[in-house]
Parts: sequence; C-alpha cells; structure tokens
Amino acid sequence: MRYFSNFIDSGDHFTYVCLSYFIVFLILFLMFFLSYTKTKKLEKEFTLLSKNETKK
Amino acid sequence: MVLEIISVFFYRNKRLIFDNFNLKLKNSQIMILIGSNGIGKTTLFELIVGILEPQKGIIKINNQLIQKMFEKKRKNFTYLPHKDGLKDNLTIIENIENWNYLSASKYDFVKLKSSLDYFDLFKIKDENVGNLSQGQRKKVSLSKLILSNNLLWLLDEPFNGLDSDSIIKTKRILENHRKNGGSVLLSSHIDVKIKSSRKIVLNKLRQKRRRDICEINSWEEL
Amino acid sequence: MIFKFANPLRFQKFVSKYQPTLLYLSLIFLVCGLFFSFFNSPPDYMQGETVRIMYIHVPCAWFSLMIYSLIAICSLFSIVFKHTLADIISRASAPIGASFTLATLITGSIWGKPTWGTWWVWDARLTSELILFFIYLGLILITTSYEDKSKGDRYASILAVVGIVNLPIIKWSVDWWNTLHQPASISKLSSPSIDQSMLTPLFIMTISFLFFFVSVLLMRIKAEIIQRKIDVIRFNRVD
Amino acid sequence: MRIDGFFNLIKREMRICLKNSFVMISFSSFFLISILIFVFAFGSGSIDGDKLYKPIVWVLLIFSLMLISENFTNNDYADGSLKEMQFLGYSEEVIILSKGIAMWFMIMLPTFFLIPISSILFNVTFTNSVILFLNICLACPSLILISLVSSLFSIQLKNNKIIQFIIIFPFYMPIIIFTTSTTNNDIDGYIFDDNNFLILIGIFFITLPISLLTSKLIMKEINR
Repeated sequence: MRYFSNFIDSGDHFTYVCLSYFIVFLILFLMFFLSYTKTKKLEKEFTLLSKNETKK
Repeated sequence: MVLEIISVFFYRNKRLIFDNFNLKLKNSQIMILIGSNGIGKTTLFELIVGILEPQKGIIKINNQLIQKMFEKKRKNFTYLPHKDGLKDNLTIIENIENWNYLSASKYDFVKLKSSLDYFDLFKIKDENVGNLSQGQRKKVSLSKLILSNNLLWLLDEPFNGLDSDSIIKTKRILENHRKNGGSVLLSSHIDVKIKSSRKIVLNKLRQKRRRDICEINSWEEL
Repeated sequence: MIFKFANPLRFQKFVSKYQPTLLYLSLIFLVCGLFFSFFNSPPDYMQGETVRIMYIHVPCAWFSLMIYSLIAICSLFSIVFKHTLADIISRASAPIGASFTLATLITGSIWGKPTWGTWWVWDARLTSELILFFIYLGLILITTSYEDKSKGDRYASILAVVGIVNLPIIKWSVDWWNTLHQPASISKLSSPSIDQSMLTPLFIMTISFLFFFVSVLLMRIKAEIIQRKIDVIRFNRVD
Repeated sequence: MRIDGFFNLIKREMRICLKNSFVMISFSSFFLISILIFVFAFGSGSIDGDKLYKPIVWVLLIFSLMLISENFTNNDYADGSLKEMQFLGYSEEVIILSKGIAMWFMIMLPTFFLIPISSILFNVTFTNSVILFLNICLACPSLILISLVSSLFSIQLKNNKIIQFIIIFPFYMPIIIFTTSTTNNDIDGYIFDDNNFLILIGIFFITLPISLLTSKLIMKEINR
C-alpha cells in the first residue's frame, strides 16, 4: 500500500503511467472486440448460407 | 513421340481444368485443339511449355520431362503465345532481332529478310509495332516461325485476326513444316481445315464433377 | 501431428470449447498482474515511478517479436509444403502482432518522455521496431488487397520470410550499438539484473498477454476458416 | 546457365531502354524540377545547402526509382514478354539481374550530369557532391534490386503504387540511414576512411542473393 500511495503522489509520472496502461488496454480491447464481432458476423452469415444450401 | 501428355490433372483458382487428360503428338503430324473460350487451351500450352506445373501427370517433349530441361534443351520447340511479347515502341525488325537473340538461333540477315518478306512485312520493317493493326502484329509473330529451326511448333490461336489471304499463307507454312518432318500443335476457337490433320475437341468438364473437386480441394487442404 | 488439427471441424469444436476459458484465465492473470505492478512493486531508484510502464511495455515488445517469428515460421511452412493452415495462421496473427507493436511503440515513447526528455529518438532499437511495424502493415495490406486469396497469402509469406532479417537487428541492436535504449535486463534467467519484486509483475503480465494472444488468435483462425467456407459456397453458387 | 544468354538478355534490356529514352528524360526532368521547387520554396536568400541537399536528393531518387522500376517489370508483364523469357528457358534470377543492370545504367547516366547541376543550384561544396555521387553509386544497386522486387510484388494489383511503397519502405530504411550518415561524417576530411562505404557494399552483397531468391519465388507465383 505504501508503494501505491507513493505512486499516486508522484504527480507527472502518475499521468504518464496511467496513460500508457490505458492506451495499451484500449488497443488490445479494440483488437479483441473487432475480431469478436467479425467472428460473430461470419458465423451468422455461414448458418444462413448453409441453411439455404440444404433447402435446395 | 515428339510430345506426350499422360493423365494430367490440373486445377487452378478452385477450378478444375484438366482431369486425366491425354495427348500424343508424333513426328510430321498437325494437331488442332478446338474449344470455346475459357476451356483451358492457353493453360494447356503453358503446361506443356513448363510455365505451369500440373498437380498430377507427366508431360514429355522428345521423351524428356519439361521441368528438367534447361536453357539449351528448351530451345527445341517454338511457342507463339497469345500475348505476343512485341514491344510497342520498337520497330518490327528490332522486335524480331530481339526474339532471335533470345531464342539463340543464329543471326542470319538473309533468312530474316525472307521471313519478313513472306508476309510482305519487309517494306515496313522500320515501322513501330505500336502503329500496326492487330492482324499485322499477328503476322510479325508468325514470321518468327520461318526463322526457327525447331521441329515442334506450339501455336496459340495463330489464325486470330488474319485476313483470308494470310490464313492461306500460314497454312502453307504449316504443311511445308509437316512435309519436312516437323509437328505442330495449334489451338483455335473456330473450326479450321488443314490437310491431313487431326482434331481434338476440348469439352467443358461436367458441372457436378467440377464442384466435387472444388469441395475436396478446399476441405482437404484445410 | 500438425495435420491432426488440420481438420477444420475438429478445430472449430476445440476453439469453441477452450477459447472462453483462455480469455478468463488471461483476465485473472491481468488482475493479478495489475495488483502486483501497482501495489506490490517498488519504484526504481533511477527511473522513479515510470518503471511501472515497463510491466506492459516489455511483454508487448516480446510478443511483437514472437508473433513475427511465428508468422515467419508459418510462411516458410506454407512456401515449402503449401499447407493452407499455415497461411491461415499467419493471416490471422498479423493484425494482432501489429497492434502489439503499436502498443510497444506508444508505451515506449511515453516512457521516454519523463526519462529521456523526448518522445522519440532515432535510436537503433526504436527504428528497427518501427520498421517491424511497417512490415506488419505491408503484410496486412498485401493479404487483403488480392482478390484471389491464395495468391495474397503466398505473396505475404514471401514478404514475411524476407522481413525476418529485421528480427535479429531488433533483438541485438542494444548490444551492437551503444544506444540510448537500455540493454536487456533479463538476458540471463539464472541471475537477472533486476529485483525479484519487479520480476513477478512482469512475468504475470506476460502470461496474461500470452493467454490473450492465444485466445484472440484462435478466434481469428476460426473466423478465417468460416470465411473460406463461405467463399466456397458462394463460388459453387456462381458456377 | 550459359553466359552469352545473360548477355543477350542485357542486350535486349539495353535496347529497350535506349529506345524508351523518354523514361530517362522524364526521370531527369522530374529530378531537376523538384530540385528547383525546393530551391524556390526555401527562398533565394539563405539556403543551408550542405545539410538539406543530401536528404532532398535521396528522397527524389527513391521516388524516381519507384516510378522507373514500373517500366521494367509491369510493361513486360503486360505484353507477355516476361512469360516469353521464362519459357525460353532463362532462369528468373538472370532476368531480374539483367533488368537491374539496365536500370542501373539508366539511373546512373543522368545522375552523372544531374548531381553537379543541382549542387550548383544548392551552393554545395565540391567534395560534398563527390561524396554524394559515390554514395549513390554504391547504394543504387541494392536500392534498384529492392525496388524491382517490390514492383514484382505489386504487378498484378490495380492500385499498386501505395502498396509498393509500403512494402519497399522497411527495406529501404537501413540503406538510407547508412548513406546519410556517411555524408554527415565528412567534415574532417576523412572521406575514404569511413566504414559506411564498406557497410554499403556489404549491404549490397546481402541484398543481392535475397532479392534474387525472392524474385524467383514471386515470378513463379505470378504465373500460377
């Protein structure tokens, strides 16, 4: 806890560290989110297409 | 046997083009491949020449595998592709000379002159190829045939865009070549008549069969 | 062995079974790592509190290199054996690698501002990392810009194999040239030159990122396989 | 591979080059006009010539290399002569090598006149321009090979310029770094003691096999 309170008091450095953590997690989350939506969309499309195929 | 194609199987772009295709070409024989557009005539020539490799099957020229032929041995056939490889801003004679150097037949100006004369091209030999019409371009590339000393000729659509007069002239060259013991494989999308030649009609592979293959390809490979 | 997974159906089942678990594991490790990095590690006596950036900067850098070497190995495999799975893996992991590289560059420059006084220096390691980012961009562009997918894959694999020249330059640039960037602290596992309390968050973060990478990679591979199936169905319909 | 086949290829490339003299003219006029634009943009008063001259020349050279490399590969691909050379039995490495030699000739011949003229415009000292010229001589072969490979990469694409640039950029960077650092070190008069010249030659010997190999792979891929 002592380390953390020191860290919060460190002023300028605190913003730098928080900014970098925020940016990294933002990038990784975006990566995850984009691939997740892409997968879901493709899965939907595939089930639709394969249904049509079997009907024929 | 000059040219031998044994059970060639080839697909590209998920599309099956040849399935168990066989062809044999003997000495002093002219063979005409007839088929509609997109059937794979050009592909067949490229397979023979070694630009493409078949997935299965063997192709032999003079009883030698084409993939194992190196520069010098490759000079024993003459292939005129559909895209003629003529440079627009070079004159006719420069183009022919370039081809002559690359195909490593000996430079012989008299022979060159006679070959250009045969199609009445010697008069306009200093014209840029870009200014010529489609038929004249074809004539320029056909005059390479007279220059070459090879026995096997592979011609992709030689009669495209020619007038009737030069079609007759071309046929005369082919027949002379046959009499001298050479053999010719040529393709055409329309029916042409040449004396004592064999015809092979390429048919489109059946729809269902093609589909099966395509499915097998994508699933097995995954 | 590898060809056992080559069956797409089996692979998809595997992915849908284990992918969420991997993601949860990564989240758990992430929370642990955050706790360690903020509460349980001391500030560096030279760099001060900014040393905490290192706990994400270093794993990102490792992964940017590791993913590239994965792509390069897959590309070599695909050039030699022409196996589609290798193409799919390299296609799926290129964007992830690019995002890790971007993260490395951004955190590095944020770290550089308080420590060196500038956002960016044309130092060997930074430059080579930037080059890596551009190679990733080229890979992504070349795979997406071809109509015929297999052709794009083949070109991309050739490019990836050529680009492997850059990897040793990044790895050993700090040893070869005397640069501003500090040399690797954990080169020897037996006696690392940094303290134990700083090592724990670093490794926990690395493990968390590893799980994240694997789960996203699996998801992207699955998407790629479905995409190819859709392409096959569409292609058959056209005929 | 017989050696006279190689000479035949070079002869062919040179003949096409000399016939396409508009390429050389357009290259040199592009170079001169851009230099003039830079001169006008800086204003006539105070140009810090020695410092700005080298980067400007390198930027222009790289862009013009990219533009010219298209003439060698894309035209050949379009009219089918690339295929023709392949089925006539010339190996892919030799084709690319002959193209590279022809292109080197085509770049170096105008540069020989362009560098002095533009260095007069920029008020650059004589030694500096000589060093720059030497640098271009040494670095151009590897740059040319890389640009040929990258133009092969994008030969079948419609909007190929951007992709070509992005592919080419990471591989150009080390060469540019070393060339510019050579020209910056010459203040003391130690020109030829510099290691960077040796490094440039070394880079050429690394790029030569790699680019030949990749071009072989790509040219096999193009036909497929």
